[in-house]
Amino acid sequence: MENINKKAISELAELLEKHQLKEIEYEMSDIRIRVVAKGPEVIPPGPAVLPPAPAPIPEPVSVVSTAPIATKENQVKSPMVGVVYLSSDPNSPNFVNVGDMVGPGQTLCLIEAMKTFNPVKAEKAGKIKQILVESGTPVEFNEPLFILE
Amino acid sequence: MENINKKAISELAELLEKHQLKEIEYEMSDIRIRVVAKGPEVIPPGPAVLPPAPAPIPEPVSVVSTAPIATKENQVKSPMVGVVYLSSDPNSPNFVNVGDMVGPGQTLCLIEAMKTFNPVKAEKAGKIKQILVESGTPVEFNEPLFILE
Amino acid sequence: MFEKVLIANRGEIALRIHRACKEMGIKTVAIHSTADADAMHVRLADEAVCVGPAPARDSYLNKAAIISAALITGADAIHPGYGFLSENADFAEMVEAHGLTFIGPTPKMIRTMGDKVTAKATAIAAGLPVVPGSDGDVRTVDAAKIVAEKIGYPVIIKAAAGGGGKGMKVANNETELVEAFNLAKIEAKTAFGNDMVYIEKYLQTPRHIEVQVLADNYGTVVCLGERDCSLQRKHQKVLEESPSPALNKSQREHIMEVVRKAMEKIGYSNLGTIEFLYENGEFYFLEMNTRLQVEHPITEMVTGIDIVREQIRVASGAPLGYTQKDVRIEGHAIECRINAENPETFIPCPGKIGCWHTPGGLWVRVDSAMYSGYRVPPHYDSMVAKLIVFGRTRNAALMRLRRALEEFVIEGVETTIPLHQRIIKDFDFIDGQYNIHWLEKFLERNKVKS
Amino acid sequence: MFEKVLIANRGEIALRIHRACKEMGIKTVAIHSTADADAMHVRLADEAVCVGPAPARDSYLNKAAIISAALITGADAIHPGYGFLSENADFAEMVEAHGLTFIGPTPKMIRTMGDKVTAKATAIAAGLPVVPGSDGDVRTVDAAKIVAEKIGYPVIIKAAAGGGGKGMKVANNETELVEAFNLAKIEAKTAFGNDMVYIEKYLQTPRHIEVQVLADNYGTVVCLGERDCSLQRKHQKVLEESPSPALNKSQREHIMEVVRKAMEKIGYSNLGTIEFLYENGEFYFLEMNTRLQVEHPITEMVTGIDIVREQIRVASGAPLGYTQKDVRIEGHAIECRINAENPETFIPCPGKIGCWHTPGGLWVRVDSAMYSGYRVPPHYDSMVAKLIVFGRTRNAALMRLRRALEEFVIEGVETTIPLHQRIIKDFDFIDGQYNIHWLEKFLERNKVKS
Repeated sequence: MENINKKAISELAELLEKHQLKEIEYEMSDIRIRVVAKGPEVIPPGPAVLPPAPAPIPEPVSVVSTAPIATKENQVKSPMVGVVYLSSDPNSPNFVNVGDMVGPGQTLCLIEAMKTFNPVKAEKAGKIKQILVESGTPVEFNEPLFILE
Repeated sequence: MENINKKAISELAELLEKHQLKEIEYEMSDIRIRVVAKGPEVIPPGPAVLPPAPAPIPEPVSVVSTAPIATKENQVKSPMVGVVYLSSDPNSPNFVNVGDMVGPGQTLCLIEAMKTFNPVKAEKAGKIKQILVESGTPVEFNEPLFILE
Repeated sequence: MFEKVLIANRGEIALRIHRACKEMGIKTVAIHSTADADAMHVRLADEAVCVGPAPARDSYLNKAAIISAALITGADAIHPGYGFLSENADFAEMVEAHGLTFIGPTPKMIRTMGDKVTAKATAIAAGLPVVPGSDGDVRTVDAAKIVAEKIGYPVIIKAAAGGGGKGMKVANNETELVEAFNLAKIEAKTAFGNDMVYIEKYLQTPRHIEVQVLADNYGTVVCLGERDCSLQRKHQKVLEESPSPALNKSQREHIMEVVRKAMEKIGYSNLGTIEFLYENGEFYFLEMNTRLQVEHPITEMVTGIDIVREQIRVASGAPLGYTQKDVRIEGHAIECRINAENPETFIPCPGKIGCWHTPGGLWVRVDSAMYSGYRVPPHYDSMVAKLIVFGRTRNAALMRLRRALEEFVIEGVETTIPLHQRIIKDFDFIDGQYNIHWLEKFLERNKVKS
Repeated sequence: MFEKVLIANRGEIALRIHRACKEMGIKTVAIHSTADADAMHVRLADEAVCVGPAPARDSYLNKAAIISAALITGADAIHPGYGFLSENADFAEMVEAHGLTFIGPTPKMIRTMGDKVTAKATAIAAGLPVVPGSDGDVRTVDAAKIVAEKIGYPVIIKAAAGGGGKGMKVANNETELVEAFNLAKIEAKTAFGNDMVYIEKYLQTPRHIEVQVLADNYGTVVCLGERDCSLQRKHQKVLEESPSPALNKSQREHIMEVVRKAMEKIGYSNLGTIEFLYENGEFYFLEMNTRLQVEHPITEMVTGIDIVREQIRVASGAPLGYTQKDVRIEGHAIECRINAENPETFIPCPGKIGCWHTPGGLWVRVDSAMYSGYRVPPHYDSMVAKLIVFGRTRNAALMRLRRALEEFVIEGVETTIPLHQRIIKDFDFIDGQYNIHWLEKFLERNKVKS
């Protein structure tokens, strides 16, 4: 076995403290490190012994990332299942483009569901930072459409 | 099995203390180490419902501990399945009694198995601290019979 | 045959339908609420679409969202499962209007059988035995008195649009009738927005026995035997068995033939269940469920017929390919509904499943969407598993059930496993001597004891 | 009937026997080594006795300790399962000498069938077809040459006391024969302490087809159809199915009747399996297993007979109560042996099971003693589960197997699930076109590809 990668653990531990996390699990092709903060024990109301078993299909592991995570408040999500359209028809310009400033009530896109077109409007003012969907593609309920800032 | 990589465990334990962690788990291609901080044991409230069956309850987690290990060395265990007899016949006195000093090779009891009587002898000198079985009762392999001190 | 089926349901039945589809080479689309993103039916399906927030009315009952999900995923057909939209004729019509197949009977049939009054009239016309009662709805107290006098007390007043015990009142004599009639009308109005009520003879210790039917689109109908679902608590079935310990072979064959002919007569297609009350050797039509039922597995075990597969097959237009004489009912099957509830108080206990270990071995079947670490959401019903056992005889099935319940381990939430263990130890149950009131009395008895 | 049965085994088969006992109202005694204190069979049994340390020779093969365990717990009978002491005639005799019942055939029958030479002679006398070969052992190279000339090359030389491929050599001509004969004698001497060898015609692409028999102590014998166990790797069965895709109805009925009559003739009692090689429409007796087999569940699924229950019942002196004409073979069953091994290299992978989630639903059976958090000990064999599916047709069973394998979740150890998934996708396998060499070639092909 190679030497313990102390630097990695220290870094993870620092990250743990810095980010006030409870645990970090770090896994790569041939290495996996998991550090857990000591913090006060939260007593679950369940049975005395909880099995260490993960779910049948492991959920995607949340990874500590340096990339700024979009906060949920900035996302505009689809209010329904349907097909999203960024413009009123293929020959028209998009309702909004990246960089546009939008105001409350302004139409951002349309969702076609059951042969009706439903406008999705901005709830508050902001600047379009990112458009997450392509025109004409299906979206599900709660699917992020835009990021505002 | 190869030697225990004590250095790795020590390093992990030091890191654990240094960073005030609760546990570190470290895994590589052919080795996986998990160290857990000793911390005060919080006893969770008992389960609301005890499973009706002898449940597949997860094994107790092995913890790296400096505490003296349970006194297994002092136990004399049954070398076979059978019925234990503390004396050679019901009218004779016991081979040994609590408080007796015994020497290596001294007969402590008999185990009857397949109609033969097999003496169980002391492996080393000591004092009989406790007799854990009653004469005439069945014992299984490895069942503690006496505690020496 | 369909290429892709959207499963408009959740939990174990969504998984059951998914399994049938996979075994037929059909792709599956799961729908789910935001609360069910981690659910087993979502994890296993080929595609999944979130159709709304946690409350069922906005997700699993959201017709437009579900049909949109089918359209955007290119599904050919929608299987509604049980509950939710499974008996919603408007939904079935919408599905068809969008060029998709609704896996169930026609919207018209759903509508006819969904209304108690038209259902009863249809049953009578088709030759099914019914409880003596009023001809349709009863509008006045005086009319009610005349009907009650004719059929004899006790009588029960029921809401025409009702279900689930709401708007139901029993009267043992004329004095009670007046109050019961008025109360029933008020409750019916409140619960269903419709104060139409009707009157029936009240059966005192009936069993609940239901007959499973399966029909193709070409007039071939088969009856797949009966299920005894008399063990109920607050009108919820708890444990079911097939065959019923109350029927002998000739009674069974008789009612199956009556039902089969009735279904032929009304032109029923796809899967359905005729529920009867059974007392003193007589069957009385209760209602028809125009959908797959929770307890269908016990029928699968005794007939060897994969009911969900057959349902999908006939919905796609395939002929049944066999007739009543090819159906063989053998052995005995019992199903226990295991709910995440306190087994004494029946208070639901949603929460995180700790260890989940199901019993295995010969003729033990578990239908469940649970897994270790899954969090049972509080928004939906509390059933976490169906444990189904088969045996060559009823006693063999009971012995197997006993050992299987002992092997079942569910940690983290309370379940009704201990209730089932108590029930199957009871001599009345062992002897098959029970009716629809038995379980409530059994629970009362056990409460007094403890 | 027995009051209490000691189960002299571990793992899934100990659990299988425990289940049969509990379903018959019989108490169970588990035995275990120190390594198995947490094993499922120990947890579920009514009583458990530790009989020795981890190595099997000191625990599960420790005759005296096991009999002592039966005596101190007051068991009436011992079920040996498969492997370990199940075909040890001395053990069976010891069990009987202590006034207990050995759940299996008589010690004499075990001894006769345990020796390849006497087994073959017995088979011939009973009318079972055998591979042409030497009359008993062959002592000199010259004698070997005469035999080989008579039956025709290729021939195979086998150790009389052997098994597991040791002491077996193939010769394609006289030159090869001389070397093969001498090598086989040396290997036989080394492996079994006995250099007696015999010679047989070497079949080139046979299938392994075995016939299940069940007999009571009063001369009634029934045949429960056949199992095709041709998918083997290093003489270990990997996947079995019943019926064999290679036989038609008349071939099946013919071999069943031949076997049934042979068992009647030799006075066989309890459970047994006659293994045949099958090539070009001919059966050749290979050996008889005088015990329950790993793959018995597929026979249970197609016959509807609980084999372990029947085995216990006849051992207790009960008559079978039915005859061959009552046995009905219907549908198709497949079993996958799931081992804790790397699915490419087959290196065993003992360790701690993380999540253990078994597939459920219609006609899916899992026989396993694993659970989440269990540590697979390194001392014993690597099989962690048997997945058995049933279908009305072979194709239905295959489709069900495919979806069940997809649902099976075993974390923490590598398993052969991916191997089974590859096998059942292969067109040869789907067509039923395989023999005892097929799997090794399939593995070789796949290795080359990757």
